[in-house]
Amino acid sequence: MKLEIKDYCVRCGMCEDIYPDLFHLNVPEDRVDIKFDEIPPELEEKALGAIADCAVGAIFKK
Amino acid sequence: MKLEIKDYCVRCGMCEDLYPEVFHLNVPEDRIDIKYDEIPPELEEKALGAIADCAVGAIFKK
Amino acid sequence: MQNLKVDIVVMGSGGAGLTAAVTALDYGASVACFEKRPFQGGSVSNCPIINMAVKNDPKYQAKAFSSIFNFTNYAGDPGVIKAWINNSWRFLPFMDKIGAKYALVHEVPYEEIGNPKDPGGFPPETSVGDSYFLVARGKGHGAAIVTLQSRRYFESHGGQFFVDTPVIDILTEDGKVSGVIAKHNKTGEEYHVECKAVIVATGGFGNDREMIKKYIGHNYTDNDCSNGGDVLFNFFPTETMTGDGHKLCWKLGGAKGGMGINGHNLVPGPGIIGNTPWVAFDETRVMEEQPYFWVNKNGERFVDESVSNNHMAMGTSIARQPSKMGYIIYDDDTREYLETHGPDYEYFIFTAEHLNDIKGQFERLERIGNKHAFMTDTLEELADKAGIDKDGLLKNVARYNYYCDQGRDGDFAKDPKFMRPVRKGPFYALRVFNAGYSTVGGIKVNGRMEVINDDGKLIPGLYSAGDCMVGEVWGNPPTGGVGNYSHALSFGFAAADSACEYIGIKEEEL
Amino acid sequence: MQNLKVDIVVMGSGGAGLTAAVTALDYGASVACFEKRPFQAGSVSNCAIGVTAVKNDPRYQAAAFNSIFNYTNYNGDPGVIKAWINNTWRILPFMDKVGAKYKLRAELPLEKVGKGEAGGFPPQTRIGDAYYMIGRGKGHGSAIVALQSRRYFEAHGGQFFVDTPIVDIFTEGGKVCGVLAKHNKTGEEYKVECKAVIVASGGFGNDREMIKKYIGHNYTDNNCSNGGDVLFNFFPTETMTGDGHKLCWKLGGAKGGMGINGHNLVPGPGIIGNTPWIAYDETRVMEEQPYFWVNKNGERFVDESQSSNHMAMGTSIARQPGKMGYIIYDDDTREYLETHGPDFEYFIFQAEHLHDIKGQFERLAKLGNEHAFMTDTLEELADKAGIDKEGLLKNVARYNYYCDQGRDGDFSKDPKFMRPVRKGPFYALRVFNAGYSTVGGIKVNGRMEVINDDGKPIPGLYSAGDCMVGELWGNPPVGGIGNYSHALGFGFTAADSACEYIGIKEEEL
Repeated sequence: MKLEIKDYCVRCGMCEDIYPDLFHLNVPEDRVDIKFDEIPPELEEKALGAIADCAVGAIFKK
Repeated sequence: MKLEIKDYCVRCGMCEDLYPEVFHLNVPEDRIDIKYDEIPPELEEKALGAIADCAVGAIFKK
Repeated sequence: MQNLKVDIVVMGSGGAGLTAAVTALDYGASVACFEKRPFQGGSVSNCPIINMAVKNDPKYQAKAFSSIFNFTNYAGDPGVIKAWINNSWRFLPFMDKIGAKYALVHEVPYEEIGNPKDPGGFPPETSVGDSYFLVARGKGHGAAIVTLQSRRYFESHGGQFFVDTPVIDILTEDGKVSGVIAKHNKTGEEYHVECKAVIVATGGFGNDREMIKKYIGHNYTDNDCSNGGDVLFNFFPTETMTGDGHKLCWKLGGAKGGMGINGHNLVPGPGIIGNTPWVAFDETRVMEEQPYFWVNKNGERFVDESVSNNHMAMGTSIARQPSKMGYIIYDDDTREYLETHGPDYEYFIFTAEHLNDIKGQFERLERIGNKHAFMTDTLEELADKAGIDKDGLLKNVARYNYYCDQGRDGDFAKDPKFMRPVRKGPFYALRVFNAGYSTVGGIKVNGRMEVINDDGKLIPGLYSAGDCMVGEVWGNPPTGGVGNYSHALSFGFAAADSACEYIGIKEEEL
Repeated sequence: MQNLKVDIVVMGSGGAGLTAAVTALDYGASVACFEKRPFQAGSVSNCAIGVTAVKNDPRYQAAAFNSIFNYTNYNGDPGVIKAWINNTWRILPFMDKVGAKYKLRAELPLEKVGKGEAGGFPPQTRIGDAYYMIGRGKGHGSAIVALQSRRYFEAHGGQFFVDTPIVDIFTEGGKVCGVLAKHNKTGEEYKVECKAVIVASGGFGNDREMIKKYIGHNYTDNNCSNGGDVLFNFFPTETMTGDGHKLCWKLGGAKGGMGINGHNLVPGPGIIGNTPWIAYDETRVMEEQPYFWVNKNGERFVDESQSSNHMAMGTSIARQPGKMGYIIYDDDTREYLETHGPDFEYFIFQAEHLHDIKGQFERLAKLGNEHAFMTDTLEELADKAGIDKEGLLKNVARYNYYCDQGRDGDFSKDPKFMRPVRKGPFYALRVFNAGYSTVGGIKVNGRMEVINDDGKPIPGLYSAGDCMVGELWGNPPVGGIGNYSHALGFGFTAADSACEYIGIKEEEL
């Protein structure tokens, strides 16, 4: 499973707060970095959680 | 009639407000000046008024 | 050179200084009080006629405390607010002790604390205690009697009172206060006084132009507001209030507290204000308090005029306008209304049922050269003569008249019953500035009136009370309407208590 | 270089900027909105979940206006206060229009306007009906409102530029006539001719010099480690540098009142994350309880029943030496919190009971948090936490004396919150002011026109949102003064005034 983040993401960093093993709020670059190109199977459930929890629905399965 | 002003006069200047012909608040010297050594007869009534009106009763007949 | 040794030195003999001196004396301390001017009384020699006292009941005190602390947006120091409120009842036995009379004029029921039915000229949250009239002599004001009687009591009970002798230095030994040096203004005689504690009660710095500009942002001006200044200290005609206590406390490391101006809005210039605020030369004071039409220099309304008799509201609002001035403008219908119906608001010092011959009063003011009262046939002429932006004035008068005709104030939701159009010439206008009675605050203290440094640590033996520290009640004091005689008295009691506890002749009551 | 011509340029796309852009567009103006960051929403991307709306009824509006104007000790600008209050009813139709959902949380009867019970805010500032904005997932509603506003703006002909900050505003004959914007990455320049500019660039939380100079606080990092005393953690960015302030001041705009909006917070690892909604542990709830607070000298400094009032605590902490405060519990109170549960609820984390407080403090110590302390004795606590030992022991004894008497001789605290501090171990949290954003700095009048020191407007220059909201207060207190409805109310007003200025709308008296 691959993830992508749309440009309208508001960089609130909540995805990192809840799923630190998947996301990192890169403040200097002002964007959210996804820690894996391909999401490891054991983290897929968390990825789906992030898609549901995102404040503006900017996280999608690529 | 002569007037004198006791040292506990509070320099509020009300005597000058009410009876400008008789008194002057001398701010630089921080005291009240009586304009006459001897109060002229036509101002005696005002002088008695000042004695009664003074906030701390500091004006006396000498 | 004279050498003296006392327990406590009090610097200044106004409402706070003499109250502290008498209270400390009665605890058994030996006290010397040094007054810079040739007489007692300080700034209360010329004003208060009413005093506030909160009942000595924890329920009343707690409600009064939270009403004030909340109203200061929590910027006030709660310890200082408590010291003011919880000591205000001591005013009554103190007056009996020194032989000064008072009469209860308004009792505040518990449920009306901070929420009065009729707030009158003050913010509702600040009316928290019962009001007592100070019985005065002749045409004077009661506070002058209180300080006179306090001085007489102090001298007759062994207190040493020095006039014309300002304290010029406070001495310390390894960080603790150890004495003062005072010097007679006229003879030059020096007094070296050894003491354990000093209570600084030197009042405001209304005569130090640089301090006013630097710390409060106002420009001191004369009684005519002729030198482009924007605040006048007319109520208290002296040249001696130069912040001596502030400078000495700051020199010893005391921190700077919040500073502001206590006083209220006033039309300056000849024919209007005298030496003391009690003597009315004319009825401008009453006219200026009416809830009608106020504009600033640009001709714009800047306040809901129903607060016109609220000195904090008007003082602070005027201080925010360009050049810190405001204009109240009447048309001829309202002039007639004031002469027939009489004013809507009563000014508590001049109670006038009806105003008389307003036209004649304006003519008189013009004759004696007052530059701040205007009477013109047209608004255009008024704008030119008074220095108001012409199209701003015309635009805003039209807007205001539109709302008057509609019976609603679309701008500041003013009560429609005070909406009087400005239409029929001649027009009457008064230019209003902020008049400082005194400055407030500057010496930072804690709730025990101990002078503290920037780290909140106290300077052992150094205390302060009265106008020079009252800024701590507010944190950042608003302009005007912040003075209250009970501040001076309460802080005087509190400073004496703390100083006597420090020198070990009194236990602290928890 | 690209050349554009529009009626109105909006600088910034936060709550105020997008609201102004959409409102001006709907009046028929051509609008371009330039956003410095790569996305929309500004500081509301990370916080607001509720909004206040005063009924569109003159009686309610007058009561609300008087309450606020009085509460600012008359320092607030009545025109600005009115612009906020009288335009908040427009929030609801606006949200319907952009497609953002909300629900009424609490209606405020007329007699309760400005007189409600205290709770987390001063009673005088509770002046309208409270609405809750429906967020998505675990997020907060205002992020959706901003996103939907952007979508509406772009779908109705608005030109939206991201990553393109405005670097200059031009005037001709003293009137605004255009702006210059420049793309962060491509360097592309946009020369835009326009009749009016609405500056909605928010706070300057990332400009250390401005914070020190104008507000007197020292910016610090999330650990408050460099001796600083205010952290801007809620809104993790480095872009809030007061660009709009600097441009308005350059054009002669006067400086308005400035302050910090945010609230008190225990900093450091394990306690705060990127967004305030995510609780790593229960310190936020523990810090809001009305128990025993002292400053660095060990002295109480507030009636602790104000602990959940962010203005009271923010302003009180800002007045203490080092601008910090400590809340201290003993073991009895620790147990009380775990069994009875907290006395005050923190509206974001509802916790019936707190859990294993000892374990949470041990976890924080393990993570290296320097602001949470657990010690067996008060002496040890003073040493570890940097509190004056003599002051702490003296004041704990004084407080315990009052607890035993059931009365607070110092600050008249409600006796039911008087819990002695006696039985070790002792738990303490060091609390600083956390800035969400700075407020104010651009001086405007009631029409959101930027004015100079003489009160004269600079034709064509308007401002709305955090960058001007200081005028609501005059000299803003610290903390607890933010309200999402400010951004919306001022956004509507700025758009109205600008459209009246360019002549496509009549002023309604």
